[in-house]
Amino acid sequence: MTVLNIVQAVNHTLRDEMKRNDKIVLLGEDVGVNGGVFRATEGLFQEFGPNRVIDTPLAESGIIGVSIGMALYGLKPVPEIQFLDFIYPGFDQIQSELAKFRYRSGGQFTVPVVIRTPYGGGIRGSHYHSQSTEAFFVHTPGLKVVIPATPYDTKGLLTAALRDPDPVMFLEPKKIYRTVRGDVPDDDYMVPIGKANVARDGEDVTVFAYGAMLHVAMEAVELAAAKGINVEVVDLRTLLPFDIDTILSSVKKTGRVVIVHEACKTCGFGAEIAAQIAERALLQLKAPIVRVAGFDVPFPYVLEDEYMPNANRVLNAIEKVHNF
Amino acid sequence: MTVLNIVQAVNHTLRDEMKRNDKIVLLGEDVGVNGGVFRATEGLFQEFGPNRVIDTPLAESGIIGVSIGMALYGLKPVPEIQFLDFIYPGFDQIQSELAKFRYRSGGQFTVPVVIRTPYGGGIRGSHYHSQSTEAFFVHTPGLKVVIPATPYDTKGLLTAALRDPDPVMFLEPKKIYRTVRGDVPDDDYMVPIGKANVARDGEDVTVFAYGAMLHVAMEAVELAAAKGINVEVVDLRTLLPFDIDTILSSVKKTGRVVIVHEACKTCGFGAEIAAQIAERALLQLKAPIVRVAGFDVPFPYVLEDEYMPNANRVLNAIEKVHNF
Amino acid sequence: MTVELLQVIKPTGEYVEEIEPDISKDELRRLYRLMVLLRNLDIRGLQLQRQGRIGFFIGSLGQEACQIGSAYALKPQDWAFPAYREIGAALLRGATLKEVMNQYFANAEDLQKGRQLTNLYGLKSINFVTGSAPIATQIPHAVGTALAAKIRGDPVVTLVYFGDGATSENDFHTGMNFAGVFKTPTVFFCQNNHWAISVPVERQTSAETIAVKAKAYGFEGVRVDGNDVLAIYRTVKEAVEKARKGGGPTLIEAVTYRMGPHSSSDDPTRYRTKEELEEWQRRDPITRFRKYLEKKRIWSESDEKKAQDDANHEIDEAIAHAEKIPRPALETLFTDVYSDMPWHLEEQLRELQEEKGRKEE
Amino acid sequence: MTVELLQVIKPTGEYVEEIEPDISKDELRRLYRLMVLLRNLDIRGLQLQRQGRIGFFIGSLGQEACQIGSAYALKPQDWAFPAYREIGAALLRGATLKEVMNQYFANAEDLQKGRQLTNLYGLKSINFVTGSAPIATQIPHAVGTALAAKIRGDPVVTLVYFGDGATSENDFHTGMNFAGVFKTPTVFFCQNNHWAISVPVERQTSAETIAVKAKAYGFEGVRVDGNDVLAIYRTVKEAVEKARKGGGPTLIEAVTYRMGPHSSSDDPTRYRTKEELEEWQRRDPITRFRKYLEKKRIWSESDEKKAQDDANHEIDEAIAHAEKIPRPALETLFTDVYSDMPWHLEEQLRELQEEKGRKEE
Ligand SMILES: Cc1ncc(C[n+]2csc(CCOP(=O)(O)OP(=O)(O)O)c2C)c(N)n1
Ligand SMILES: Cc1ncc(C[n+]2csc(CCOP(=O)(O)OP(=O)(O)O)c2C)c(N)n1
Ligand SMILES: [Mg+2]
Ligand SMILES: [Mg+2]
Repeated sequence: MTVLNIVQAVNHTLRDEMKRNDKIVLLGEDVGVNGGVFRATEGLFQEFGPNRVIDTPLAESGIIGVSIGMALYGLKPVPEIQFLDFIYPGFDQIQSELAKFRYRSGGQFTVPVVIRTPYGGGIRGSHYHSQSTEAFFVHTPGLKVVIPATPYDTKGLLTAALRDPDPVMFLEPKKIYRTVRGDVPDDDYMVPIGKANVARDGEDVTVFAYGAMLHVAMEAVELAAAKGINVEVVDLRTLLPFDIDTILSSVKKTGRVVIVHEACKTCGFGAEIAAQIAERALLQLKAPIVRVAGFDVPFPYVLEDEYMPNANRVLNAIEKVHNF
Repeated sequence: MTVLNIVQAVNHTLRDEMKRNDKIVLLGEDVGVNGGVFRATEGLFQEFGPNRVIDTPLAESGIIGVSIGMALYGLKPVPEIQFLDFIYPGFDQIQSELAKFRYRSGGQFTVPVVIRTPYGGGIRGSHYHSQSTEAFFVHTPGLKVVIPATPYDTKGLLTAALRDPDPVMFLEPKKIYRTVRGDVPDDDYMVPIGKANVARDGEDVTVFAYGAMLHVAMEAVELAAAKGINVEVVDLRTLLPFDIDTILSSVKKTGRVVIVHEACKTCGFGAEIAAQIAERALLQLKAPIVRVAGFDVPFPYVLEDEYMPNANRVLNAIEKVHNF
Repeated sequence: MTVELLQVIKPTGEYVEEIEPDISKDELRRLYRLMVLLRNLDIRGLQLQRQGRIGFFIGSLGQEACQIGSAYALKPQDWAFPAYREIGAALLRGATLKEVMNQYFANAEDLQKGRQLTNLYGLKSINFVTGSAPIATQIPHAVGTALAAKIRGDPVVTLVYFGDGATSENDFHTGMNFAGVFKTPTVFFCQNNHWAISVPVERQTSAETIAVKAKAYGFEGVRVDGNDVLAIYRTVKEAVEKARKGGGPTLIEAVTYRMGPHSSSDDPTRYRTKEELEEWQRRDPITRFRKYLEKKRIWSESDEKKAQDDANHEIDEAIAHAEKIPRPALETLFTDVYSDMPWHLEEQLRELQEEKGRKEE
Repeated sequence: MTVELLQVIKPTGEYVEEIEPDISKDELRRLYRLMVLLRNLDIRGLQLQRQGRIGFFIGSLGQEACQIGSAYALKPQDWAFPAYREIGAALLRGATLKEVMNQYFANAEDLQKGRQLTNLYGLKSINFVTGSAPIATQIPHAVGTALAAKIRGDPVVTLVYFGDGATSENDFHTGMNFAGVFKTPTVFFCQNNHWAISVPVERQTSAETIAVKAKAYGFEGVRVDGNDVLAIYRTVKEAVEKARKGGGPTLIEAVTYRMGPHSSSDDPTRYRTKEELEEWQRRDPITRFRKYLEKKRIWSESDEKKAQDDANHEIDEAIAHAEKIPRPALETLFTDVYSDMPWHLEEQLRELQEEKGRKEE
């Protein structure tokens, strides 16, 4: 057991798996000598050398496209996109190639690339260092989409991703890169992709959240507890394929649902969860489903705190569905 | 009045507006001499010359990026992306620039570009000539997203788009480019962006649809009528900002909802509609909300008919919510 | 930087002996027969589409020398990354006509499982990577595979095919740049066939040549007559050997002409003249190669007849077979999205099966 | 293709008279003072960030000559497309320090309405287009604006700023290529400051120079000493005039050095040596220009003192003002997404206002 924060958990997991699997190659902007702008790859260039940790030219399309080519050859490339906001020059490679290679080749060619990228607000990064556009990837068959919220899950999910036969978008909540710390076993373990986690048991209301928002939800839940509302919190962890069983069994229990994400509300991942519930568990619902989400505006700068869902907004939503 | 099909309606509208507004410039791959691979711009190069209708190099990022620059200067660029599937090399320009220019410049610079692009299946185009990824744009604040389903609406909505001060994604249902014909007034008129259309009045069930799927829905509704189910059909027409009032008043009336789109189900636009209803009209719901959508797979080739929602699948859904 | 066009065989069939590559008589004949097969396949493919027997067709009429000459320069361990016209390269590397025809008919035996448009073909066993429609995306893949081989110390070269239009795309730039920076063993093979659907190459770039673009990435670009199979072979082979020795990438511009329509959906009379086409028909790569073989007295009238007959016979047989095979099973709509089918696809498959069942009742 | 580095002022302050541009004494002094202002602004900006008074900072330390020399070559009707270091160019074109400082503090008077990171600045009235963080996206914009002006027959030139790292991005390729094909009046001004955060320029490209890349697009590329304000002015002016006369685009590579950190988030000691920095400090563009002015006897010790004092005073005043202004109104979170606020943003604004109200109760 070691106490680690999230970015350290990423770093340790990469190191451990790179020792185990010499096919893993890291590549990206500033990932080598500099160890990544968030230091996620710190020390790895020094330890594994320039054939395993590669500083690339400034081109996401190249980083992802070249990773796909490496994967075709049998390596396990782990590209880092410096910020999720900067993934779009490489979006064509993700949409047209990464997600469809197995299918279109009839299973002949596979490209199990793991794209790591920090996402989300909370660092005063304005428009282009803050966005949460995970829904784009969830709407893309062929990808898996994973978002950890704790150091333990970071290691477990990243290990699972690095051993997965399919392409994985591994989105890291940069807001809590350093602020959330926790015990991480030194031994090798996996948290299975596709399984949610009931982070807190409760009876009255369910809050669904993931990534940095899990902690906002937990904060809100404590405030609610003080008001006598006993809230269950489900950390979704994998967004595609999401864990419908855990979702439905919690709804069945509480009948009241709040969904939290920092991505813009309209057509965000919360919509899918709400739609699933409206399709599969309507009769269990005792109150309208409330989404607490980022507003439908480009990510702001000065007014970031107003934009981001906070415990207060989540609490309001909990009270609303509870008192309905 | 002239009877036109949809692609003709596009062509006539472009011609009319180009005569009216000399700032309109068309650009894209094969839009000039060749008149577009679907002939949407047929004759316009010959009529307006090479400064108004521009064949570009093969680069969507350039087509959209250069359009943004033209719009900054005060022109009204109308780029054509040959297929929606090929928009991704230009996705960064849409996400990072087109959608955010007004906001990030504090309203100083505006870029009212209208991106026209055919979308959707039904032409045996396989993976890359068939996709419906409108949800990506609906999840992007700063864009408007419009999809016509009839020749009349095509002219009215495209005219509105060409006069709109904001960037518009104008997605054209290529499946019905030539198969749906209808009366189109020769005079100038607009169909307002942001307003849905009740395409058929009904009491028992509401079907929400748009684009090519409107006609599939209408077909299903006739089958349902034969079984004594009176279905209301709402053609959403604008996906962002969508017309919440029309949506809710129909739900209030029928209490039973089917949503149809050919895009993949997970995190498609139907999720947003379902979520809105689960949030705002839960108590009016008499049955679970059912989505009839494309499956969560890359767009197929031989099995296209199995992939696409058809009247039979929509009818099943109507019966399911009706008999609930 | 060579900007002249390398030519081994002149349009008359005469040839420049000093640069004539060393290929055995039998091999020369084999290459010619392949070009004939490819030409006939193209003609028949378009017919099949016109007859509604296959859904779509995209051929390589006029570009046969490019395909055969380039692929012949590779070793078995090398990888080829096609765009969408490179069936000839696949056949040369060992794909069977039967496999190719199954792909045309998108039937249950098609290794692509009927999921792709005609000619978006791939075959893992010959390192021939399944293509896709989006232009230029395969270019960084070829660079990545080459980089992977280099990292592993394997003597593998990658060859990537693309058109003149593709040079305008993002991924051309990106792929070329990564190749330059990492000195990957990659051969960039641009078939400049003068057109990108209706857009002429002058509208793609105002560079003097496409070959010169390599300079922007710090490596060499060369031009070759794209209707001269021996010149192409020679040029590609040099580039492949250089790459294998650690000399890094090369860009090859093969100057050729798309003699057919862009695809079965295209009507080239809308945008180009008959005269232009006729001019290039006079430079037909197959006629030229035949003249060369005849000059060398290794090809006769009866060889020609046999080659044509064999080709057509082989094609007939492949068609007859492929047309008999049923379409892929319903389930294949959902397999291969992931290695294992996740719950939501299982559910969707079940729904579809039930619906089909209901319908058939 | 010029690949040598054009230099007017030598590091000693001596100069090549034959190519010395014709600028009046007063103007020369004004340009120098602007460079001093910019240098001080950069130092203070970073301090403000370190003190937590502004959130972020990204400066142009060492690149002052690039900014001032290039922007000075434009006419008022011309358009400038900055990346994110070009505050000097904005000041030269007429932005006030007060406006700039309001942007640093992202306050209610900021024309960007507090929505952007420090130095992502724009000012419509001077055709200085608001920048964005994604690398290279502004390049096709500059080409589009130039093409629009050309279509309209207006004598307008566009100048676009970007770094050496940006040349690897898609949009560099795309913008350059469209400019070449459409012969747009665009000047591509690449500040090759040797680094893209921690990645050295040798890792961006293996081309000999960045200037040579223009050849891939059919136009001219030139190199200039990026620490020599007069050489830059001369080079840009020539390119601008050529463009205005219909001669099409030019790529200019200004060879300079980023003397500061990439941004306030960066620690350059992790990836580059003190020696390298010191070497470039000896080529400081401001020192060099001062020596030149002194050689020409149009600058004295007391001028210098006054310039420094004035700069600091002006900066102090702008800070004092900007810091007093409150932050932008809550409503600005929702305005300017569209020309008019649609229903869903109105609703979200209302919700936020209510929640704020509740919280304040
Ligand atoms: C990204 C993208 N944009 C547009 C298209 C449509 N398209 C298909 S082929 C083609 C022209 C390609 O020209 P070129 O690269 O010269 O290859 P050729 O067809 O001549 O072999 C176009 C525009 C596409 N497939 N992908
Ligand atoms: C598309 C994109 N990818 C990555 C980044 C992160 N990033 C910001 S600046 C920078 C380096 C830019 O280098 P260069 O173009 O040389 O400009 P300089 O900072 O040296 O002026 C990087 C990688 C970004 N802003 N945009
Ligand atoms: Mg071509
Ligand atoms: Mg730089």
